[in-house]
Amino acid sequence: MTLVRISDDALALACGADDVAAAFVAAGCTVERVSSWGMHWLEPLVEIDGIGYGPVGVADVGPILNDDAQLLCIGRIEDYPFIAKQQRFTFARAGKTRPLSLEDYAANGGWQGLAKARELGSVATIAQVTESGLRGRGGAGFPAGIKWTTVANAAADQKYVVCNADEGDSATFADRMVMEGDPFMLIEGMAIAALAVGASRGYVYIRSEYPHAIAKMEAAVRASAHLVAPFVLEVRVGAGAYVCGEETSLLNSIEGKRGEVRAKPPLPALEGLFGKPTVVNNVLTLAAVPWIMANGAAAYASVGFGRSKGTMPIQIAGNVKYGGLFEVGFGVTLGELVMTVGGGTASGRPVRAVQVGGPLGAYHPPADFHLPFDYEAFAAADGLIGHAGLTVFDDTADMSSQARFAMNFCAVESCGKCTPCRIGSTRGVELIDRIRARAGRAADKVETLPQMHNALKAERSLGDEITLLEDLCETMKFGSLCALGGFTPYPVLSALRHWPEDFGAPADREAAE
Amino acid sequence: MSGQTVEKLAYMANQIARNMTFDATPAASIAEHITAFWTPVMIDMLLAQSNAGLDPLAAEAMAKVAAARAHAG
Amino acid sequence: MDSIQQIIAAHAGREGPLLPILHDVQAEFGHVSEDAIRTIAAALNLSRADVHGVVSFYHDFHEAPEARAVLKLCRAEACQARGVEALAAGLADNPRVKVEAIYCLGLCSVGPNAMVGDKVHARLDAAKLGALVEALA
Amino acid sequence: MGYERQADFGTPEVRSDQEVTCFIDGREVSVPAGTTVMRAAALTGGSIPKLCATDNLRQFGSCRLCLVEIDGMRGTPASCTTPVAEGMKVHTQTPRLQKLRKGVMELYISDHPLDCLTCSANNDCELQDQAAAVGLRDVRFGYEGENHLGAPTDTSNPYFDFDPSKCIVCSRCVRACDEVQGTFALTIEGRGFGSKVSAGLASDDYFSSECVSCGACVQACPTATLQEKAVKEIGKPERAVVTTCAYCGVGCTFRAEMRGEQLVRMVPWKDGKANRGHSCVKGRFAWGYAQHQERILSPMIRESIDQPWREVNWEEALTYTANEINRIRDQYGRNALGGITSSRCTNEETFLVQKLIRAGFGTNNVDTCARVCHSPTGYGLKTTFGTSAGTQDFDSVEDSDVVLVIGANPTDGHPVFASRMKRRLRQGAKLIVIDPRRTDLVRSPHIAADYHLPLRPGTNVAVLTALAHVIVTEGLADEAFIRERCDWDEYQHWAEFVSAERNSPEFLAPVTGVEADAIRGAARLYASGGNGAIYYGLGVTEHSQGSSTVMAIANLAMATGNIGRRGVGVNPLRGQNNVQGACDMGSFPHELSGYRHVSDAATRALFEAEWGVAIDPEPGLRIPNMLDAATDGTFKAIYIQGEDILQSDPDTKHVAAGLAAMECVIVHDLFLNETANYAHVFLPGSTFLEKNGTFTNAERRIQPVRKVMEPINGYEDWQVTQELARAIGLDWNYTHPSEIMDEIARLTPTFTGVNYKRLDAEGSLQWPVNDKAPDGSPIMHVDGFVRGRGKFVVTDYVPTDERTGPRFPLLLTTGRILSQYNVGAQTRRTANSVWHEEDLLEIHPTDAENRGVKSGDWVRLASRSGETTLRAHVTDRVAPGVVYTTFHHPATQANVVTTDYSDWATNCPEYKVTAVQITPSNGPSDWQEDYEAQATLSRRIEGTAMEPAE
Repeated sequence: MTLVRISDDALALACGADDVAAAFVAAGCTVERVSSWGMHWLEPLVEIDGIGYGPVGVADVGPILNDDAQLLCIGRIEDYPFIAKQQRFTFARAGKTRPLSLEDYAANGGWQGLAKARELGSVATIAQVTESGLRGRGGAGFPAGIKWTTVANAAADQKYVVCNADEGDSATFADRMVMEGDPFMLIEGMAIAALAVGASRGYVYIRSEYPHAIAKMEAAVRASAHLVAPFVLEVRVGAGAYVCGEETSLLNSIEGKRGEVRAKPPLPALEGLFGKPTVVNNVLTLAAVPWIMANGAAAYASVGFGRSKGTMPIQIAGNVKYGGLFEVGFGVTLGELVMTVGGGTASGRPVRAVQVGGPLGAYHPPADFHLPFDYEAFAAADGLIGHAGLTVFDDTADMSSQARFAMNFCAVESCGKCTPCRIGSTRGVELIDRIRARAGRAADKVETLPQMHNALKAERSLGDEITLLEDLCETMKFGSLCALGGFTPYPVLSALRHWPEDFGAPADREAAE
Repeated sequence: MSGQTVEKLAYMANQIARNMTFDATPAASIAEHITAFWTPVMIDMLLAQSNAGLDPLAAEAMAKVAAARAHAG
Repeated sequence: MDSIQQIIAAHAGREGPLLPILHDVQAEFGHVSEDAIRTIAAALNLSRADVHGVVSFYHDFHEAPEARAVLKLCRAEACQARGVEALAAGLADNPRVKVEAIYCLGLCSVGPNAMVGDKVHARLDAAKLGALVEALA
Repeated sequence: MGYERQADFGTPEVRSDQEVTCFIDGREVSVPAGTTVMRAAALTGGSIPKLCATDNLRQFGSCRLCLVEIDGMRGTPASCTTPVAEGMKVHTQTPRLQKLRKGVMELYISDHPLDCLTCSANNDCELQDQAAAVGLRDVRFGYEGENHLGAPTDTSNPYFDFDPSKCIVCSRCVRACDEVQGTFALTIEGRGFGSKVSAGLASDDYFSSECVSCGACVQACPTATLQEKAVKEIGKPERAVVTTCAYCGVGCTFRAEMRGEQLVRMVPWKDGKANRGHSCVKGRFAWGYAQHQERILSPMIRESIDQPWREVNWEEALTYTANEINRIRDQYGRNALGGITSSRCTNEETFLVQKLIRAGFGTNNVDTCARVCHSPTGYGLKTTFGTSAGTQDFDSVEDSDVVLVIGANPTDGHPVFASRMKRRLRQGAKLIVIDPRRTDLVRSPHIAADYHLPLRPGTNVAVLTALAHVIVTEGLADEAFIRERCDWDEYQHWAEFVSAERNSPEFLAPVTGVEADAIRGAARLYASGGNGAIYYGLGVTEHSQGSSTVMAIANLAMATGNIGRRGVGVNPLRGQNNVQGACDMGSFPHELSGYRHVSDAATRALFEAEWGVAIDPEPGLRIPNMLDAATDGTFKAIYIQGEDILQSDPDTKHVAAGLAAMECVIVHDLFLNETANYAHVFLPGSTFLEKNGTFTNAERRIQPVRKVMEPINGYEDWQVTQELARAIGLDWNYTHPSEIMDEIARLTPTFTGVNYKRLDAEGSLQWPVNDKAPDGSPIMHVDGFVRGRGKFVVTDYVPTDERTGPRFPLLLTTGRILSQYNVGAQTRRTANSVWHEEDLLEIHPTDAENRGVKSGDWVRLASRSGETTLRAHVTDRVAPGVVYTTFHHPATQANVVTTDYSDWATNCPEYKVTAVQITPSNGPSDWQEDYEAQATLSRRIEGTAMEPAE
């Protein structure tokens, strides 16, 4: 009987994988539902004896079984360039194992890291993580080992490990793929962290937009409880708040409070969940830990670029030909990712902009394609890597519209605690709307009142409005309490800087001045 | 003074006695308490009534009060 | 109200049980009513202001019931890059379906995407989206 | 004092042994480690702009005005959330910061009304101040963006309005409600730009919400969003006087903010050591009675109580009164005279009244209303510890690990202290509540008692003995402490007694109604949970075993070593503002000031030398004895200052009979109270706002009462007493209350170091203040008990004679409610009545069901003493078999029902246990109707509208 492997990850399902799987079963095949390889343009991807076909529709089942589907066949998946070019540490099992099979996980290197950590003990485990150079994959890039050390050294009757799985950035799906494809790896990573810092309980906070990840993680937590005991793990579900991806807001949410951001200090490492010392790490950070423990810090640190060690699962999305997950050591250039790996735009039109790092990341023009994928290099170019998601736009994109979207997103998702974000984002939307209308602003009803003696009565030019937008961005960037308000200026200012013509400048601006 | 008030004073004395039963020297303590908190008129009224209905311990205490007053007086 | 008490009881002993309870109440009743808030507040020893503050903070919880079927259409950047705005603009008004904006389903390489209940749909075009809406109405 | 806001250091004071030195704009400053940059800057005299920070709330970091630059640190951290570090160099004013702050302010003002000049907070608004501070001149966004300017004002609270159009969403109100008050009535609703302050549910307004109107939110508000209605009506205050609240025994310090002679608002004073800047609905808002139209401003007299009152001038009133006193003394002897001092009045006034009685009337027939509330505290704590007072200051609760509350309902009775206690409980301290009712402290948002022992009323001693049984028999007693500090033989005698099987929780369970396991658990927790502090109230004292209960409490504290340091102790929560002081001042018939018995010749000699008269060495009559003697015909005249014994004392009919039998009843009060129905002389009193003096609160804290306005009746109460003394021939010449305090200090060893100069300088002093304790005594019995060795007293459980039976099967217990106060004389004359218009009878659903009673129904409440009618409130806060009511309203007169049973040692009435029956009723009882008719008749004043037409 033919063994057919098809992913059951949400993306494959959204592309019709269940129907395809049913068709293979109907045709008498044995179907194994495995994790996704991460080649999304090929989903549903069907693997038979190592050979891949995709994207497969129900109608293609017969031809594939009859060996009559050459157009869909990509040959041996392992050898396919998109896969072959990657350095898969975290996603080493992607496409190969059944997500909820403890058997598959154990047979493919699972639990070795935890066993090693148990053998080494807390201090040596933290030392391994520190030496690996692993930095937080959530966006801030803070060294994981230092955070763990702080928690380990804090005296408390209770400590927690919290996994931030509130992956809300557009163009990011690596967390989702880990949770849906290799959930035991995340659990193992958390168990190692718990062992290292002395935590007895852990939470995985998953956004409610990820029902499949929630279901898989809950099943995996139940299935592996005996393997990670006495560590106790629980899944918590978000409730539609992007800001809960901010760690302190996330902690409030688990506690059952409004997801408002907490001022720091105190750091969550010292006063985190329920006021106790807490490790808060992103999915990819924790998922990298089993590999590091199993293969050694040095093996991990030998890959990478500058201070950015190890691999980064990069997510390529938007208007791109070959979208998907591409895990590689830091240092690969943006241009290579977009043009070579991603194959340029799906529409076939020229690339106009690539947003790196989600809704709080900057828009980069092709002129930035030389930038190596590295925290510091992107920071130097007024950008950020964030969670390593790339959204590719073709030349039909209106960058002032994207700037408006960034402000509006901030307005929609602001927790409302700090003033620059709460009021600034709404004012930003209004301001960009006026700029997009290419109008200056005449004094309004209030300003023209005779009793408003200090208000400017003259019209404010487009240039004045753009200056105000820049000032607003500065207020938000340096004044906001967290990254939501603080980083929204990145997409806005980068759009304004690289595509001034979309904002009616420079020509209009000069004319106005 | 009406009989009702003597009755009340006797009730008070009995109540004090009941609450001080477990004192190391109950009668003396009760006598001391009554001397400290009652007016002479109240004490005299109660002492003047021979069948006021005092419990034995209260009666013993009142006897001590009377003795002390006689001694002082 | 018995059912709300049962939901609360099912989460007894959990740390920070409010969100899990609210999720279950929202799922069971389609909204979190003021009566439900009072009951939950009393059970968890919170003030009703506490609970109202939380319910009103999260987009997933609603204090009033929604009669229409809901389709959540992703309007985030990756779907924008793949043309969702044109799709949204072209979506006919349907009084029986509420089209809500959602920001990212994590299917960013195969957009435009939408979610109905827990079911996700990718590679939408006008025809597919129209069919989805029609199926709900 | 002029009007300016109290200094605000932005973030709370930090306690730390470590000092950190940093540089703020080049100025060196050393502060405790953990102090924020903002506070450090404020301490150097600088002011960093801020809106969301205020020093009685934890730092929040939301307004983003307080950004600073710090050498070596990236970005612009918020100074309110950044702790100082050694050597840190902070710059608070740079061009970059200036621009950022202006940018933030520009955003604020883009969504804020611009009508500052017609705003009630004009010139008293932090937003206005900060806009000025950052130099905002132009709002470049314009004023037509999305905004909240149309949001309607919530005027539902009687004392303050909520105008959300002016709200800057700083959350200070929400945080104050949570952190300071502990009610959690407010929240932020929604999120982002839509964030707004909400009182409870979307459908709630402030009045319908869980808000208890403490005013913390109003005080916290930096704008006019939450604003006192009085400020809106009258305008901004122009001067302020710091004084002490005249409601409960917490003794909150307030700043009375005035415009001319008009009181605009009372604002809690942050430096007040009792309240630390907090307040409750009474002290904060319920001061309108002071100007109430029913206040009597002219003296009045009448020959008999069936006549209408006749207004006379002060001279005629005092002459008439003096003649009557002299006549009665001549006719019936000095012991036919007496007086009652008031826990409502100042120490100085109280001292003068008892001096008038002892030195002028020539009798020790002086008592005080503490007779009916805390006299057992005086007896019990003096017997066991040696001092008639609580052992701790309020701050002490911050160090408590286990709080045991018995017979007290602090969230209603002592709300400001309750808030401090609740704060400690939220930090993790454990709580044991012993109370027949499920009070709010047992369970309310974020507070839950670890043990609630819902005992049957009247069984306090049994429960306490059972607790002691567990402590002793399970080896939890602190033997080292007992051996060092107490009399070991007495302890052993006591330990043997409590260890007896008949005192075990199991044996006593049928008596107390409390499960044995709960008693055992509570005993173990109190004995071994760390610092254990006991707080108690009238649920302890107002019993036939009140004094035994106080001593049983003292025994527990001594047995567990919970005495003599912070966080522990035995703490009576005093009902009225100056109960402690009235007792201290020698108001009891057997004691001179400082609790010295009149039989002590040395003490008498001191007073006799100072006063130039002989003092009777025998005790005088207590209030109930006075009334007995009056009915008996041997007690004829009484001077009652600031008390309404007809309404407040038990067995109303008996009180009325006693008063009616007297020939001269002199009432010195603000209003024609119920007692005045039986009075012959009415002397108008002055409010606490109109006089100088001192009050002493439940923590023995002597605090200044300062004259805020001139007495509208013409005289401060001490002046009236002095004039009366002069009229009967005494040569008194006090020109200021400070001279009275000097006399008190001369005559009272525990007050030696007290004088007005020090009180003004230090704010308050806790007695004893003398050579041994020159700075006062926050904690008592630190190095040893005042009496020498702590005395264990065997407290046998002697059941009350008040028994339920077929005629009266239920037990009535009485108490108070947050919004009303005592007999309601003040609070009923304020808008507080909107929260509690009438006394209600709480009854358990089962008992109600059996009687066919529903919430809102009229019911007849009857005991062997009398009956009244009131409306029922069906609730499971009370246990089956127990009913509860308040005694705030004369229309109900709950004391018609209470009995003449009283504490065996002090005659404190047994208010808390009355056997009653409840039956459905159609309306007022005969007694109520008769009383109402009699009261109407008695209140007539010749030539005024108060005289009925017929």
